[in-house]
This record gives sequence, C-alpha cells and structure tokens, in this order.
Amino acid sequence: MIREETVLQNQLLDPEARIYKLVLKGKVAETARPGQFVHLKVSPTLDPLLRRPISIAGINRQRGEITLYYRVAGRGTELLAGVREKQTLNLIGPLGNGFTMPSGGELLLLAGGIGIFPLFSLLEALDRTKVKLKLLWGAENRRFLQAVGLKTLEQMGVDYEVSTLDGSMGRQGLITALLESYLQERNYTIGTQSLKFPGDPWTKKDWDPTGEERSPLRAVACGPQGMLKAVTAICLQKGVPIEVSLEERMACGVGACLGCVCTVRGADGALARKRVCQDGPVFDGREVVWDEEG
Amino acid sequence: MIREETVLQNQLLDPEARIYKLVLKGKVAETARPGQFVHLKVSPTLDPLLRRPISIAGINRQRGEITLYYRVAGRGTELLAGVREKQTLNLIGPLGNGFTMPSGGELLLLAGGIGIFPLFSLLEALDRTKVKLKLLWGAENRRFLQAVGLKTLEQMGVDYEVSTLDGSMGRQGLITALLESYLQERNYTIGTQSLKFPGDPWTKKDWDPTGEERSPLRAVACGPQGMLKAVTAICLQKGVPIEVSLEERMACGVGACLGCVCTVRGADGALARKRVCQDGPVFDGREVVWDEEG
Amino acid sequence: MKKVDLTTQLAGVKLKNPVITASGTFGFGEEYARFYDPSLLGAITVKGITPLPRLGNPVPRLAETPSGMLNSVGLENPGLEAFLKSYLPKLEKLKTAVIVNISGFSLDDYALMASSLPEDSCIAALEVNISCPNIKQGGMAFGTDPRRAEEVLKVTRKHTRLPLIAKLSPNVTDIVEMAKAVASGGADIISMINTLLGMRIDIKTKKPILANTMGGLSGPAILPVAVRMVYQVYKAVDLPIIGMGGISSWQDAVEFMLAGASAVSIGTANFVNPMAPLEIISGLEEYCRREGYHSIKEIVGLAHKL
Amino acid sequence: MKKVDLTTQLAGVKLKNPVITASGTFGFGEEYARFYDPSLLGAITVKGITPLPRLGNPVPRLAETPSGMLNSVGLENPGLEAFLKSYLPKLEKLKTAVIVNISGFSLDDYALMASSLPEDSCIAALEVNISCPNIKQGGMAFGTDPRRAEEVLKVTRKHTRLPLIAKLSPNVTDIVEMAKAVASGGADIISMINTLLGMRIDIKTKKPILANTMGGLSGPAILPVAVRMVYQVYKAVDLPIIGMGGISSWQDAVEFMLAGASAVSIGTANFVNPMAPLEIISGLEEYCRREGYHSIKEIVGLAHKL
Ligand SMILES: Cc1cc2nc3c(=O)[nH]c(=O)nc-3n(C[C@H](O)[C@H](O)[C@H](O)COP(=O)(O)OP(=O)(O)OC[C@H]3O[C@@H](n4cnc5c(N)ncnc54)[C@H](O)[C@@H]3O)c2cc1C
Ligand SMILES: Cc1cc2nc3c(=O)[nH]c(=O)nc-3n(C[C@H](O)[C@H](O)[C@H](O)COP(=O)(O)OP(=O)(O)OC[C@H]3O[C@@H](n4cnc5c(N)ncnc54)[C@H](O)[C@@H]3O)c2cc1C
Ligand SMILES: Cc1cc2nc3c(=O)[nH]c(=O)nc-3n(C[C@H](O)[C@H](O)[C@H](O)COP(=O)(O)O)c2cc1C
Ligand SMILES: Cc1cc2nc3c(=O)[nH]c(=O)nc-3n(C[C@H](O)[C@H](O)[C@H](O)COP(=O)(O)O)c2cc1C
Ligand code: FES
Ligand code: FES
Repeated sequence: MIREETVLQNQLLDPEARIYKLVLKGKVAETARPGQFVHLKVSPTLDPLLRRPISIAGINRQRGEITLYYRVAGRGTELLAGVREKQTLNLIGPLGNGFTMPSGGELLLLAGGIGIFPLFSLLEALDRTKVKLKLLWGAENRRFLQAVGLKTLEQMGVDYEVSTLDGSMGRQGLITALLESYLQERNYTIGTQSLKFPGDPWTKKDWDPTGEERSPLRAVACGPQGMLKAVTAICLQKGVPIEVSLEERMACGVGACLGCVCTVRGADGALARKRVCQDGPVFDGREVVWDEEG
Repeated sequence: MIREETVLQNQLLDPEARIYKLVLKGKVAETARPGQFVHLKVSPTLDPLLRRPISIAGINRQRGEITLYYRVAGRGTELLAGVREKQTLNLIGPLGNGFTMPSGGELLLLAGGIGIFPLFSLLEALDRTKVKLKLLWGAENRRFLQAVGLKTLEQMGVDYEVSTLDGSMGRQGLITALLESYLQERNYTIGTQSLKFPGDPWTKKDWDPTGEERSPLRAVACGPQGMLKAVTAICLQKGVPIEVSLEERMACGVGACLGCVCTVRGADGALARKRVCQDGPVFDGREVVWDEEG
Repeated sequence: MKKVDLTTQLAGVKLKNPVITASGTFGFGEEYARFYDPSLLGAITVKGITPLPRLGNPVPRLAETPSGMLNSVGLENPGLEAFLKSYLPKLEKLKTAVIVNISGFSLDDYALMASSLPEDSCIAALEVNISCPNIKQGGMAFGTDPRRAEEVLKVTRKHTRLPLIAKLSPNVTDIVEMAKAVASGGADIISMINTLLGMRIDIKTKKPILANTMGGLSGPAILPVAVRMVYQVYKAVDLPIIGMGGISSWQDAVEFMLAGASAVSIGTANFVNPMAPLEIISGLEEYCRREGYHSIKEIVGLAHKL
Repeated sequence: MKKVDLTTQLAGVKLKNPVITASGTFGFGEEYARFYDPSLLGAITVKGITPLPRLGNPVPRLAETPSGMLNSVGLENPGLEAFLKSYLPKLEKLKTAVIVNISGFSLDDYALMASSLPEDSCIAALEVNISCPNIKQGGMAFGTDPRRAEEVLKVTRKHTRLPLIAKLSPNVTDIVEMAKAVASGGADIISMINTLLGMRIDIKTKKPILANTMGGLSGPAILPVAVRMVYQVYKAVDLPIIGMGGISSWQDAVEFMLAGASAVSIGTANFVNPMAPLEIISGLEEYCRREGYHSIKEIVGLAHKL
C-alpha cells in the first residue's frame, strides 16, 4: 500500500489554471478502481508534513500506469509541480471506495471544473456497448475546457455538453441549468417520486438495470461542494439516483484520524459521521447531509 | 550577498566518510577570500529551517567558480548530497573575515581531518615564490587522506607530512606529535618566550616578515576543537604565532543572533564574546579562551 | 550478536517493546492492519471514549502548519456502550496490549467509564485524558488546574484496578505541578504531551480554517516542547513516563527516552508514514546494539546522568 | 492603481508600515544593513538590554528543530551604559523608529533602564521583556505570574513617558490573564509571543544539545500557537498588538493581522531569508490592493468579524 512509483510524465496542461498531468508507473495500477485516490508525499522533509490526496484519473493495468491531474492550489501541489521525470514519488494507495460500476442503463456524468478528473477513469472503464453515457461539464471558460480535457473526451467519443460561466463555450451559466434542461428534454419517466433518505433506503437494485429498475438513468457527480449539493437536489427530486464524490481535508487517508468526515443520515434517521477517505470518497447522494443542521 | 548559484558539480569523493565536492558558478567568486564561508539553504521548504555554513575551499575568479567540500553529517548535508548539476543553490556569502595573507616568511598549515578544506583556498592563493609552505595533516586513515586531498596537494606541489590514527599512512598518532617533532627538528630560535594574551598584545607585526620579526614562522590551523586547542598551546609555547579557524553552530551567519559566539580574552584581560560568523571564523590563537572558566 | 531486550515495564504494565500508538491517531487498531500486524507494537491506544456517543466538531477539522498539523476532531467516538459491544471484541483479536483513552465532562463520567471497562480483557491500562483542547466543558479544563486534575485521578482510581495513565496537557505554565498533582491523585503512569492549542486563518476567506476556530497542534513542530516537559517531569516525579509529541523517527524516540520516557507513543507520524512505529522499534534495537546496551531500559533518563 | 496606506499607529507610536524586526534577531540594526536600508522598515527592535553587560550563556546556544530553532543566548548584551554611549548614536543614524527591549532581574533594574533611556531620541518605545526563557532569575518568572508582570509594568511606567510595549511569554496556561495584567499595569501595547520553552538531546553524546539545557523555541513551528494567542488577546483586551512568532512570509503576516495584530515582528525568518521583512511589506501592500482595502488598518482583526 505504501509505494514508490516512478514519474513518467509531469506536464503542465494549462498555464493559467496551472493544471498538470502526472503519469506514474508502479503497483497502484494493478488494483486501482475508478473513483479511488492516492495519498502523495510531496516533500522528503518534515514540511509540508501531510500527504496530499489526488484522484486516480486514468488506470492502465497492462502498462502498470496511473494518470493523475492536479491543480496547483498551494505549497504542496507547488512542490509536486517541480517533480521531474524518472524521480520517484512516495504514495499510499489505491484508497477509498470508488464509483459503483453499472453494467447497463444510462449513466449521466456531472462534472464541475476539475471535478472532471476522477470521471475520466470511470469513462475509461465503463463498457460503453452496454452503458449509455452522457457527460455534462460546467467550467469557467473555453480555455480551461480545452486545456484540461475536451480533446480526451473527443478521442473517447463521449457524448457531452458544456456550460461556461463567461459563455465562451457551450451554454452560459451553471451546470445546474444544463442538467435541468437535459432531464426535461429527455422527459424521463424515471423516478415517479423524489428519492430521499431515510424512508427510501438505499438498495443495490437502484444500480442494477437488470433488476426491476425504477430508473434506467443514474448520475455520478464530482465537483465543488456547492455544485454537488445543487445537482444532488435536482436529481433526487426527479427520482434519479446519484453518487457524489466528496472532498475533505485529509491527514491519514485511511480512516484513522477522523479528520475528513462528512455528515450522513443513517437508516434510523439519526445524523452520523462517515469518513470521506475510508467510507468514501463516493457517497450515495441521498445519505449526504450538506449542512450539519439539515 | 544573497545569491542563486548554479551547481556545476556535486561529486562523491569518499563513499565511506561521505565527502562531496561541490562546484558553484556565480558571484561569490568575485570577492571571496581564503578562510571565508558561504551560508547555504539546503531545502526550499521550512524544514530543515536554518542555513548551513560551508567553508570556501577553492576560488576561481576568472571562471566565477567556487569549490566547497562537505561531509554528510546530518539532515542538511544529506539533502545537499541530493542536489544535481544545473540546479541552483541559494546562499549568502562570502561571509567571515578569512585568513591573514602573509607575503613572506614561512607558513605552517595544520589540518585535522576535514579541516583541510578551508586551507585549500589559502594554499591556492599564497604566493609560494615568497612564502615557504609546510602542511601537516592528521586524519583517521590512508583511505580518507587519499580520497579527500592527497592528489590535490601533490598536484600543487605542496610539502606535506601526514599522521593517521591507525598508522595506515605517515606517522601513527595525532597531529600534535607531528607538530612537536617538526618544530624540534627545525630547532627554531623563533619565539624566545611563549606568546600569550594579554600582556602580549596582538600586533600586525607578528605577521609581517618585513618588519622586525620575532618569528619567521607562523601557523594556521583548522580542525576539530580539541586539535585546535592542542596545537595552539604548542605553537604559542614555542613562540609561534597561530591563527585558528573556529566552528560553531550558526543561525544568521551575519552577526545578528549571537548564537555562534566564542570566548576571548580582551586586551584588558577580561573575558568577552566574539561572533564566529562575523568576527571570525579566523581568530588569533592567543585570544581564544578554549574553556570558558579558563 | 546478542539480542537487545526491548521489553518494557510501566508500573504494572508489561510491554513487548516501548513503542505505542497514540490515541486518536490509530483509530481502533484496525485501520493500520493493512500495513502491518498491530501485535508487533508494544501497545495501541484507542481513540478517546466518552460515556455517550459524540459526533464531534463540524469540518474542516484539519489544518496543516509548518512541520505540524491542527486537529479539532472534538472527541468523535461511538460511546462507551458501542465501544464495549462492537469494538472491544475486535480489539481482543489483535493480540496486543490495548490502552483505552477515556474523556469526560464531569467526575461522574470518569467514574462511569472506569467502572464499566473490564479489568480482565486485552485492556492493559486506562489513559485518563484530561487534556483534550477540542471540547468546551471538561477536557482541557481538568488538565490545566492541578486540583481538578488530582480529583479526576482520585475518582477514576476508586472505580478500577486497572493501571491508570494520566495524560497531561502542555498548555500550562508549570508542567511539573500538574505531574505532581496527578501523581498524588493516584496515577501509575504519566503520558505526555497532548496537543498545544493553536489556530490558523484562511487569508482568502479571512476566517479561521477550523470550523471550531482553534485546535490541537501535533507533529514534529512540538517535539522540542515535549522533550523539555518529559525532561522536567522525569527529574521531579517518580512515575514512569510515556513520551510523545512529534516523534517521527527512531532518533526522536531515543531523544525522548534519554529525556526520561520509559516508552514512547507515535501519533501524527502514522499519517505521514504508516510504517513509522515498526521502523522506530527496529531503530531503537539497533541503537542499543550499537551503543552497547543490553536492554532498552538502560537508556531511560540518561540525559540526566551524564 | 491607488496606493495602499501602510502607515500604522500603535498607541502613540507612528510607523511607516507595520513590519518590525524582532528583538534578538536583528542585532543593533547594522548587521542587516548590508542587505537593505533599515529605514525601509516600520521599526527595528534591538537585542534585550540589561543594566549591566552580560556574557550570556556558554555555547552551544543553538539547536535546530523541525521548522524551528532553539536558542539559549541568555541575554548577552553590552549593558545599559555601553548601549547609550556606543549603540544609540549609531541607531540614531539609521533613520528608523527604534524599539529598545529591556530585561531585568528585579523591579529596580526595570526602573533604572526606564529612567535612563532618553525620551527624545530615535527610541519610539520600550519593549518590556518579561518573557526571556534563558535566564535564571527574573526573565520568564515575571512573565508567567500575572501579579508580578503587572508590577513590572507599573514600575517601568513610573520612570518614563515613552510608550511601553509589554512582551508576553507563551509559556502560560492563560495568555488572556497575562494580557489583562500588563494592561492594568499600564502597558500601551502588547507584543507577543516570545519563545516557547523547549529542549533537544544529542543522541550521540546523550546530553542536552544546548549548554544551558533548555532554550527558546522560535520559527515557523510556533506560528499556530502565536496566531491563537493573538486572536485570544485581541478579543479580550483593548490594546494594540504587535504579533510575532514564526512569520516568514507575507501570508503569515496577513494571518496575524486578521487575528488582531496591528503590526507584526519578524524574528527567526531574518536568519533564513534576510530579505523577508521587505518581501512582507510589499506582500501586505499587494494583498490589500487585490482585496480592495485602502489601508492596512482595515484588515486588523477581520477574522473576528466575518
Ligand atoms: C479524495 C480527494 C481527491 C482529490 N483529487 C484531486 C485531483 O484529482 N486533482 C486536484 O487537483 N486536486 C484534488 N484534490 C484536492 C487536493 O487534494 C488539494 O488541492 C491539495 O491537497 C492542496 O494541497 P496544497 O498543498 O497545494 O494546498 P494548501 O492549501 O497549501 O494545503 C494545505 C492543506 O490543506 C489541504 N487542502 C487544501 N485544499 C484542499 C482541498 N480542496 N481538498 C482537500 N484538502 C485540501 C491540503 O491537503 C493540505 O493538508 C482531491 C482532494 C480529495 C480529498
Ligand atoms: C564556519 C564554518 C565552516 C564550515 N565548513 C565546513 C566545510 O567546509 N565542510 C564541511 O563538511 N563542514 C563544514 N562545517 C560544518 C558544517 O556546517 C556542518 O557539518 C553542517 O552544518 C551539518 O549540517 P547537517 O544538517 O548535515 O547536520 P545536523 O546535525 O542535522 O545539523 C543540525 C544543526 O546543527 C548544526 N551543526 C551540526 N554540526 C555542526 C558543526 N560541526 N558545525 C556547525 N554547525 C553544526 C547545523 O548547521 C544545523 O543547524 C563548517 C561549519 C562552520 C561553522
Ligand atoms: C487527529 C488527532 C486526534 C487525537 N485524539 C486524541 C484523543 O482522542 N485523546 C487523546 O488523549 N489524545 C488525542 N490526540 C493527541 C495524541 O494522542 C498525541 O498526544 C498528540 O497528537 C501528540 O503526539 P504526536 O505529535 O505524535 O501526534 C489526538 C491527536 C490527533 C492528531
Ligand atoms: C536568537 C534569538 C534571540 C532572542 N533574543 C530576544 C531578546 O533579547 N529579547 C526578547 O524580548 N526576545 C528575544 N527573542 C525572541 C524574539 O524576539 C521573538 O519573540 C521570537 O523569536 C518569536 O518570533 P520568531 O518566531 O519570528 O523568531 C530572541 C529570539 C531569538 C531567535
Ligand atoms: S483522513 Fe484520517 S479519517 Fe480520513
Ligand atoms: S550565527 Fe548569528 S551571530 Fe553568528
């Protein structure tokens, strides 16, 4: 689980948003699943002290390679940007639960900004002959979208729509608008009633299109917390099951420190905590309590 | 004074004693004098926090290069050993006073172990057509001597004798024995009386062979504190003026923190402190009080 | 090469080696089992338990600091009942000495927990936490007032025959006074230090980073404060000490033992290097061998003697 | 682009900007003049002065710690007389506000220094050091007992009309109590924090690294403790605060000001990066500009307001 992986590539993709692509060779690829993350040591010294969690955005089992994308956000990612090819990086992983992998039906991917990164690995892994895919992606502007992933999406032949805050590409505005019109256009006879928790206990069936399926459509979302909260509300209200990938500040990454918790409503209706690193980062949208008072 | 210098070479000389040669290109060479040091930042992060003082062992003004030699002693020098060619190192320097440069007479260089390093720059800079040179060097064993500097000494054509603790080269034992027999053999009619401080106030004359010189022989010593104390006692007792290069733990390196002091006896006979970084590292052997009670 | 004797005796508590994992940094012993077998450790200390379950503080609960970190977990724990029912049986299977860290908001809380935790299980000792900086009542207040600290120990003492470890807070003017107080309250062992109270502010939002405003500072940054306190208490109080605070290497562990700790506890370092406790065990052994000691006990307090 | 007003007012003391250099880390103002003109600073604080000259402690006086350092200089200084004769005239020429840090072993010592330091010179204020951990009598003892701290301030107050800065020690259970004590003793300004008491042991020699055994911990490692204390005192006491403790970047300085400091002092960071104070001045200006503040005063204490 603790590994030294070799840096094959550490390349600046977008100088303005300072986004890098990092390709590592090692053992993580053997067992990694989409939605999991690695916990990276960015300095051999005692400062910065803590590891940094980064989602696994690509898994090439044959070549033993994983791909990560990261944005330079502070001191740790700044140091990461200075790492050169052939150096090794110490990491713990793969960690976390990963996305539920559907084997049929339609999957709606909702990405906000750099929330696209973990979704890449899901896109890669899905059997698209069986699962219908649609991606909605909201971001700042065209430059960001182009630098970060449009080409990858096109190469993969993914059906996508985008929205930008400044209107420089796709629809102007937030991804919520994109999502609402998408659901409206499709006029899904999906969930006849809104999904909530408790009283609507989570069952595996929701994700099993071969069973007696209420909704052939399911969603997976990754992005800033405000966006996740909003898209979750919309999806659940329309009866569309949704999984969200959460972020929280982490220390251990393995469930020991209780630093990274989120609040959930248990089956008994009471509030409880789950650990984003160990019980997540992917959670059923119905159980997440976005505001502790809620 | 604060500089980014480019690493031209960072080469392991002795794998057992872990001694490296580091060549830097930049502005320090323009003004550096033998006996001065540079204060190196070994990590871009906040840990290790403090700079590390390393003597300037070679100065090539034409090429703008300085040479340092260092032993891996702990965390800081360990990080230094990992620095690669073409990287830059942040340093402050040149710092300290440096050796007095004689223009005639005979200079006896006394080196203990890695104390040879700062003496290299003195050897290089002296006009050997005017100053007669003799080097005595005490170390652990032959391997160390060969790895660290014998070749350099031979290339320079320096007249030297060595002693080793294990007898694997030169005389077995300490440099003090070497020094005592050297002084005896030469049967110097040098100082007719022993030199001390106060009562024998330091005058520039001691170092000026063109003046009315009591002693044509002077000494310069660098090495561990115990060795410095011992050779100073011998030299002063024989009336040979001696300069010693001291080491002390440093923070600022520029005289501001009072962390690196040594104790001296002032002209008035009272104890006082001097700062090794700013008032030294080179001191008149007569003024240094080796044990504070002394 | 002769084997070095790493066994350690703390009051009545026998440990196979002096390396313990610190409360709140090692979950309930299972989390790090994916890295190594916890039975290799001298002991593990579980997260602080309170009589009732606690959700703890809201997030953000963590902030990084130079060579350290702040946490404001706020004693999130399943509560005494769930601990006994769901966690203790699993701990029993780890085959290692378990120290249960107990926290309370009143003297009655400590009494309840002391009387409820079984004396004939894997529980080797109770660590009486009077130093948690992250809860409003109780917690650190007990740990910064010598009389109240003594009272907590006295009450706890009455309700159990298990060895008692008093865990001291460093947020005091005089650590020796606190150590003497818990000693006279009946502590068998002293563990120190808990976290230093600290805070950070986000310069973008202009608000404290931690939802709870302040939190406990741990990690290498606090090591020199911890070593100093262990040294002071060793000199003044005749109880065995479990030293902790910023230990991340075997060299650090040696430093604590030379200062006077009979055992050491590893906290924040687990997060950075999960293998740290094992590396420290073998480093300690190697140090003793190289320096010619037959037993790890010989190095305890040496810095006072030479 | 409008210029940001960096001028700062601390009680009666006007500074051209809020960046000061900390006592004991900036010599007598000359040492760093090779790097930049000290008149660019808001003020400089000189090394602690005592009535008589002091040799200070033996070496080693320094030990490195994770993101920090220990010092046990022990108030080496030329004494009051030599300060007045040889140092003050040179300070006068630096054309910058000078804060003189005074330390004593008795109330009389403080009285003597307060009455001897001229009120009509470059001296802008006296910083009453009741928090030096490196001397045996006096020093920190004054700074850890609220009544004695109040007395020191009262006595000093009687003997000078210069503004008084009380420098607090962090080695206390309750920093707010100490701040209230010096306020009622007549302090005009509070500066905080001095160093935390710490120690390190050399695992080869098995002895404390510092000849004086313990020393004062400074540098980035202590920043979260310092920010917390500034925040607490700002909330409770109505005096301007000079914040310090581990500041090494403008971001750190902003953090202290948001917590409630009206000015900041740079200590250990000078050793690592001599240009740090100037970089911090321009970083503060740039931050205000970017965030839309016209005066640096607007950010003081913001973390309490939002
Ligand atoms: C499960 C998970 C997956 C992630 N995947 C990615 C990814 O694929 N690409 C990417 O660019 N970023 C990702 N992030 C966010 C990334 O971890 C932070 O941007 C990074 O830790 C910031 O470190 P820093 O030193 O640059 O910033 P600093 O602000 O200097 O960090 C200080 C501390 O705060 C923590 N921190 C700061 N921002 C965040 C944040 N947004 N989330 C969590 N911790 C934070 C850091 O880990 C560190 O402990 C992920 C976060 C989580 C929890
Ligand atoms: C003026 C001067 C010139 C020097 N020149 C050389 C040289 O040319 N080559 C060389 O190999 N070494 C030289 N040294 C010693 C060198 O500075 C130390 O070996 C080095 O700082 C050790 O750092 P570290 O991080 O590896 O060890 P650590 O033990 O991890 O260092 C911890 C702290 O102690 C200090 N420290 C440890 N040992 C010493 C020491 N012997 N002297 C001073 N500070 C120490 C470090 O600077 C640091 O602050 C010189 C020292 C001085 C004062
Ligand atoms: C995330 C976290 C949670 C903690 N929880 C507890 C706790 O519940 N009870 C307790 O006594 N100490 C707790 N501590 C304190 C540690 O046990 C230890 O005393 C402290 O962290 C210093 O050691 P370190 O620097 O090695 O981490 C906690 C520390 C951390 C970092
Ligand atoms: C080497 C050194 C000497 C110091 N001397 C004094 C002093 O004489 N008087 C004083 O009040 N503080 C003294 N201090 C404390 C500093 O002024 C400052 O309060 C402390 O170092 C915290 O700030 P920093 O972390 O930025 O260094 C000294 C600090 C250091 C590192
Ligand atoms: S980061 Fe420690 S529990 Fe999640
Ligand atoms: S290292 Fe600061 S005075 Fe010499």
